[in-house]
Amino acid sequence: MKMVIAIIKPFKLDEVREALAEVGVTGMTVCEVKGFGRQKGHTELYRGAEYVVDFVPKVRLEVALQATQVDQAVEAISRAAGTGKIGDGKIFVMNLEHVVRIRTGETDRDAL
Amino acid sequence: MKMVIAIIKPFKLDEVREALAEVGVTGMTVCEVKGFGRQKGHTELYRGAEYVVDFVPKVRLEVALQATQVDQAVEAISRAAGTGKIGDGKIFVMNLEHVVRIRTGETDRDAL
Amino acid sequence: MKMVIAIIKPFKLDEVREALAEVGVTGMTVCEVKGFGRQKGHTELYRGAEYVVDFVPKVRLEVALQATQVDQAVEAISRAAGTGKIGDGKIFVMNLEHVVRIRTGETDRDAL
Amino acid sequence: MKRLSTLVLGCLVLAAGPVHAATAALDTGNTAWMLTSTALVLFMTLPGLALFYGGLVRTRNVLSILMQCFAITAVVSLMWLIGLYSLAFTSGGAWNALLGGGGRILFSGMGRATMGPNGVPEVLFAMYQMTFAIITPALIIGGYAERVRFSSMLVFSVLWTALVYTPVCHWVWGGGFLQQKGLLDYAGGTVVHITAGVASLVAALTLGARKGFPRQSMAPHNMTMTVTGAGMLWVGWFGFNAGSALAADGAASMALAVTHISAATGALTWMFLEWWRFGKPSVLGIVTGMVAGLGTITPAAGSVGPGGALLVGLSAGVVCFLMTQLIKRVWAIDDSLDVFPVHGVGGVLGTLMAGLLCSPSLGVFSGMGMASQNHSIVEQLSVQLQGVGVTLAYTAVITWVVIKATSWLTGPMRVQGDQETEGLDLVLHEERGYDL
Amino acid sequence: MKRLSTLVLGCLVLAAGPVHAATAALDTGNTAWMLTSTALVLFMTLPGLALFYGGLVRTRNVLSILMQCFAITAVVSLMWLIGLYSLAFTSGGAWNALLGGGGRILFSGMGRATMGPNGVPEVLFAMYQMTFAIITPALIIGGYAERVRFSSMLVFSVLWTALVYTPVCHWVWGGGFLQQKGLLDYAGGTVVHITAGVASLVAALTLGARKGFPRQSMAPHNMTMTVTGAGMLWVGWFGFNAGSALAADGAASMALAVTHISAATGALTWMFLEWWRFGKPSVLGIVTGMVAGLGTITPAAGSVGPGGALLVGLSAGVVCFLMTQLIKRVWAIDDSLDVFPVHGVGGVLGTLMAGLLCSPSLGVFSGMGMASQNHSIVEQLSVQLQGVGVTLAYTAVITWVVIKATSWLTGPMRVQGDQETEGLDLVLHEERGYDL
Amino acid sequence: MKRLSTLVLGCLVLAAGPVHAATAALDTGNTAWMLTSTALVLFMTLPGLALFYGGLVRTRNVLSILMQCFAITAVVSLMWLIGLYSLAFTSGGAWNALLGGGGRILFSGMGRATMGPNGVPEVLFAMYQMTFAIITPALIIGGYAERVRFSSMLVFSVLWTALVYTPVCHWVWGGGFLQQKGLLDYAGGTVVHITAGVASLVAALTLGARKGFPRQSMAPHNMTMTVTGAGMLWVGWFGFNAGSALAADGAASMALAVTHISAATGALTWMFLEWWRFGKPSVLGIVTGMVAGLGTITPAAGSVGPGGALLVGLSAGVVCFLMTQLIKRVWAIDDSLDVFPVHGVGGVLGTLMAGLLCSPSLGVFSGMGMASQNHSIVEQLSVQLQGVGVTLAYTAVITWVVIKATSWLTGPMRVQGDQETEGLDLVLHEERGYDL
Ligand SMILES: Nc1ncnc2c1ncn2[C@@H]1O[C@H](COP(=O)(O)OP(=O)(O)O)[C@@H](O)[C@H]1O
Ligand SMILES: Nc1ncnc2c1ncn2[C@@H]1O[C@H](COP(=O)(O)OP(=O)(O)O)[C@@H](O)[C@H]1O
Ligand SMILES: Nc1ncnc2c1ncn2[C@@H]1O[C@H](COP(=O)(O)OP(=O)(O)O)[C@@H](O)[C@H]1O
Repeated sequence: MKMVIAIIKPFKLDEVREALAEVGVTGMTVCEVKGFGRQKGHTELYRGAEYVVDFVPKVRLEVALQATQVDQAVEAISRAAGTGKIGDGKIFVMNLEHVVRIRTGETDRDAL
Repeated sequence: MKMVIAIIKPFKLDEVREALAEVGVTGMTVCEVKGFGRQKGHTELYRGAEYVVDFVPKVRLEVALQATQVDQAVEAISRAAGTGKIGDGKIFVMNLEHVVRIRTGETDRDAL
Repeated sequence: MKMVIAIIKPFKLDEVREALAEVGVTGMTVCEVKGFGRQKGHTELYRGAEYVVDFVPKVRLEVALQATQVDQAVEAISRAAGTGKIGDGKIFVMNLEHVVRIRTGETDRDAL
Repeated sequence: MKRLSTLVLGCLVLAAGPVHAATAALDTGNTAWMLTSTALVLFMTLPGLALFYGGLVRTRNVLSILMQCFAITAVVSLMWLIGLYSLAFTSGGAWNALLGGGGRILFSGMGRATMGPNGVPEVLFAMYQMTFAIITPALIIGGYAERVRFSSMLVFSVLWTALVYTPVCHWVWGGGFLQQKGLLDYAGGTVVHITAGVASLVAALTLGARKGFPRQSMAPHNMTMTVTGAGMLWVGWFGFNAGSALAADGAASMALAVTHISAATGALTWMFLEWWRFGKPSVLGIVTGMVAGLGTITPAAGSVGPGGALLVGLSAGVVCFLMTQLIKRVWAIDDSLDVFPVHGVGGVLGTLMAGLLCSPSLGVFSGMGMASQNHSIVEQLSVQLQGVGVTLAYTAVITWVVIKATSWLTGPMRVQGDQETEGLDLVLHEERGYDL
Repeated sequence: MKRLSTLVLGCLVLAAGPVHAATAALDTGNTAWMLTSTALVLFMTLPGLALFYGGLVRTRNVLSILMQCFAITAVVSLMWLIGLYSLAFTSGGAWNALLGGGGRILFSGMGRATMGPNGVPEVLFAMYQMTFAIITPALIIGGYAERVRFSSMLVFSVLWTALVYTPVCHWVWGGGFLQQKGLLDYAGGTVVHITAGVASLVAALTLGARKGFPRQSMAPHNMTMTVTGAGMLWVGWFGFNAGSALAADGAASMALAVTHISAATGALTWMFLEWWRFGKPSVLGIVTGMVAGLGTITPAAGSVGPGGALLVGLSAGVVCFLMTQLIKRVWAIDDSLDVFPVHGVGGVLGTLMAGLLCSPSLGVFSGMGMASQNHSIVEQLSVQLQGVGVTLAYTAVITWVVIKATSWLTGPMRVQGDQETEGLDLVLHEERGYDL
Repeated sequence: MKRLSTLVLGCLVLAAGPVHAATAALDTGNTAWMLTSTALVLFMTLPGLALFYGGLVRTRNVLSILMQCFAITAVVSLMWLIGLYSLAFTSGGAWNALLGGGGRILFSGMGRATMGPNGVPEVLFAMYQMTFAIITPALIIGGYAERVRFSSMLVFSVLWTALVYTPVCHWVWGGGFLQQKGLLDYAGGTVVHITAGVASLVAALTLGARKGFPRQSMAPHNMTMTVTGAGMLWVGWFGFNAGSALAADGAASMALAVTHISAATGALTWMFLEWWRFGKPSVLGIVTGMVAGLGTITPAAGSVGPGGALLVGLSAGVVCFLMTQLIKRVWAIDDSLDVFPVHGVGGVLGTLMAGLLCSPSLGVFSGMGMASQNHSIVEQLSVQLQGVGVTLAYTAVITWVVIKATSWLTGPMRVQGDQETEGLDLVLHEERGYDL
């Protein structure tokens, strides 16, 4: 199994969720984060003074899935989250050794 | 070493913390997240209109521990976080290669 | 590639970011978390009653980088985040199998 | 019928009516209450309505609402000073049935000693009326919330206040034809609530629904803010309705009483309806019922008694509740913050009930009597119906024209799709509501 | 002693006292101030107290508090209209020492021209009193916060206002036996603060502590909200205490002055105590001291002078601070938002100090004089003691009975364990306070 | 020129002027308005200014701001009672040009029946003035926000109010030399805004900039809070300026009108400047312009007419906008919440414009006339210049002395570097603003 972590633009969340659902992934965990990267935040006005805000609000998705689903999922996220503009985000894939569904005690494949 | 990540119901946090303490794990990092899964959120009323909220507030625990502690920890979390109802959450186990305690510079086992 | 996760004191974020930039790491994702560990929170007053708050606000950094950068990065974080006092935080290193930059579709090394 | 005075070139002439005669001598008590009422009605808009509306939208648009309320307040104030007060409240000579004249342009001829009605300085009367002119376009915000361009909103509000609010205000309170007919509209059922409600509906229809409506939940981002604003509206409404007596007397006291009773009744009615219908009473429900009760009693606050106020509040709760569902769910119109079902419908309902419950022969539900020119309830009701009908029709047509004119002047009133998703706060104002 | 009037079937009869005579002629100045005061006291509850309390609970229960404040306001308003005003403020004939009569049911017989005390329309007097009847059950919320079922809360508030507030109000202000004895309670030390404080304590004891109390920290979820509410309470209290003069005169002005002084002194006292005792002064501490100062001066606001107000504020700060610790920490009673130690104890303290500091022979601490029937401070103090004792005992017993009756009518007043953990907002109202 | 009265040992003597004569008989209307105005000005500080400032700082310091506002309110209230009122508003005999006397220490000799100006009880006049003495040191908070130690802040405020505010107040309003010269300062351009603005600048310079300034963005943590406070300030300012008439009359009404017009004009001016200069209008901009408009009209509220108010608001918007940029960006002075560029500069501007626009011969921009002692605009302007100059110089010097004295008494006024980074809320008050 793999853990796919995606950092995306907040307003793309709904589209990404739907795209993932289409490739059969329905569970995920989402967290609001701040991103630092090439994309700089907006210029903030403060009573006539301007400041560059150096962080950008992003959303972090954590999706556990079977190894065989990874390519499709990465593809789906890429498609749905992409705007072609800087700051679209990144996808990270890590190895996932073990999964348990708390309610039933099912493990691994069955727990997803 | 392993990294155990658990997604649980928010109001179970205290019980899970105590259960983990009992099996010798005292450190952890906790984050508020939104969960998407089988469990649907509540029905929101808006001036007479109803909407299903499709995310559910969850808490994400991150616990670094020695490989030997994993089974006990997973067991403890499962027990404390379980209500038997849908949405109880999941436990993910990943491999952890290296740990440093910033204050002392201790590493790995000693750093936990 | 590796994923370095660091839990640090919130007001050290700026210094850590600068230290990482010096060793060539410019991208990262940051999340506000609550830490439980040896450090206890402050004592809260409530109309003359005192309570110990058992969580401490922390910041969680997630930095993807090449394996060769890890030592430098860990060193940089340790230096910048350390105060020598309890609660300085921890650094975790995990294996990262695959990275995609959504905007361009670049992968792995190029995506960082 | 409350404001009987048409001001002709600085000197006050009675258009009709027995209640308040213009007096030359200052009455410090009445003036004290009108100073306070002016503050209270401004308080309704800033921060009252701003918070009430601001809490209802999504986080990314909260500042756009607050900004709109502030900008409308500022711009309408200057317009009122420059000419609208004069057009609304002075005599228009031959055209007086339709519009006032230019005698008070830039408040000229009004000094500290110029008296208005009831021993209240005229400049204070003008300022008190200004606060009504402010809140009316501010109410409309609810119709196009979360998707309007700021510049268009500004142009729209300017045109609308000049072309809709001001004439209707003159017709009903400034000596125009509806006042001459004896329309009972104490504090603005037609002038404020029907005009705002209809304009909001027209705007919602013309601009179209928010992206994702009605499928996606667009829950209030901060109900505590909305409730705070609701509390301020309730309190401020005492200035709105009891202040409309233009005096600190028994009429003001009774207006305060019936206002409060209707608010309380509307709130409870909505709460119990929701409880019965959906199983749980919600905070949003109770405050919406309260606002419905307040809006509905507004035209009737000088006409009904405490018993009548119970009926007004009850009807407000039931009718506005049903209309909200009809418009949002059945017709799927995105009048985003429900301005039409609450204010528009409430205004119609209240104006009609004022014509009924003013009757002094309804036992415990008796009111304060018909406008003197009307002898029977049927006659009074027909006047009320005319007032409602004229206001509805005029507002609908002119609002539509104003929207077209605005789009022509400023480009599309609506932001682009991406901008809507990203949120007006960042896109239009480069600011975020919270950084907690 | 402030309100001397017992209203008999629409015509006003003086029960006792020299200060305010009922006059037939309208006084616009007094009426202006009473209109404003009514707005100010409503503002204390909505949004003042709602925010003050709302900020103190945990996020998941914030809306439940706001909802309770709104619902109590609405329901008590209707009850007051329907019958409670009449029972509190008209003459009960033979039973007048204990309860009023039915002459003002549904505000019957009160027109715009019906005068109350000091040239203020009676309907305004009735509305002003309504705001007191609203805030008293709203204060009790603090005792059972974060664990009460909404339906039970509603039934409890209805019964309690009818069976506790109304009679005590009649005894002290409506011509009842405590007023006849000459009890000095200017704006509600017994009627409002002791009754609310005791009821809260009884409710806290009967319902039991919140899950996790006292081990677990239940810190305020939004201190900025609490401070906002505190500021509104301070400002609104001018309507509460200075409004209780029922006139815009020297008595009102002095009441405003002593109210402010006591609030400031209470705030500083609590702040320095906390600083000295725990090393840091907290915002929660300073605002709690302020409320203690305000609650304690309430019964004395017509009796003490500026010097006396300093003493009242100082005692309020010290005594309420100690009592809070005693009850929460030593006795471990979960009167969740400290209604008893702040309001109950403050009410007792203030009522007794009113009896002492009213004395005109205390030099710089002199007050406004005893109630006319009492010739010595000892006599006055004994009357004050009786007032306190009777109110304490009656409230304790009847509140307990009301809680039992409520449980019998609605099922247990407390939500289930799970529901408490999940939070009242979602469980009872299907809403969340914030979605930022 | 508004407050003409010097109170000599309890009996009121006119120093000069025709507008308000002290009368023995109570005027309930004027008293009603002054009761309300006192509430409104307190409301400006609590919660108005507290929220306005609180929203502008970073999350970790929000409570420190609220705490400072509360503590200043409490401590200044007691000082005013104890001696400052007496020093400001009674006659100082031979020294009267510079300072008042001791006749009203502890409000002695003021009973319910002691009359002040215009049939308003003197104790109410004293309380009204107290609210001005409260808000002035509270305004200064903005200069040293986010880095001051609480104990030092307290000592500084005590000393500053005694040594700066009180004498200047006496000079201008209490019969001192500036009043004798005929300085026009209706509601506190010199007394409140210049003193606060200059003190803030001196404090900012002496304490040094916040860590990270000006490189790092220190964006407001909660703009909704700031906007809420801004709305309250606007409403409360009616009490500040229209209340300064000390009567409910035409002067009060006109003051309310010009205050509102200037606020609206200032808001729009700032908004359009920002829009033109930076491409987007911001909420922070519009509310800052509003405050600038309000601060600038303050000294002129009794002197200018509606046309003049337009000019005042316009100048306020332009000048304060430029000064904010000059000080923050060009000079890089961390007057953190821009007290000097907004209030200080606004105060200077308004005081000078009052001297110009009071002229009754400016056509549509005509005002209410010069102070009686001054016969020409040139004479009046020179008096205004003297008033401004003296206040600027005196405040700058004494504030510096007070800061040195405070540091000597309490240790450094500034917290340590770490503490600043961690935030004052936790470090000084052991509390957090939000736990959502
Ligand atoms: N090395 C990294 N480690 C972790 N997160 C990163 C890293 N680089 C970028 N990110 C995340 O991805 C987001 C987008 O990256 P950015 O460099 O701004 O643009 P792009 O995705 O177009 O390359 C960042 O805001 C940050 O949250
Ligand atoms: N594939 C997944 N990857 C990451 N998180 C998941 C995944 N599936 C579920 N979750 C998390 O677990 C939570 C509970 O899952 P859900 O399907 O609702 O119920 P259950 O735990 O009973 O199977 C979700 O709210 C989500 O946060
Ligand atoms: N086993 C663990 N797993 C995950 N996070 C941990 C673990 N132990 C500690 N942490 C995180 O590190 C932070 C600091 O740890 P703590 O024990 O307080 O002090 P120190 O870093 O000095 O050892 C904690 O607040 C928590 O967020």
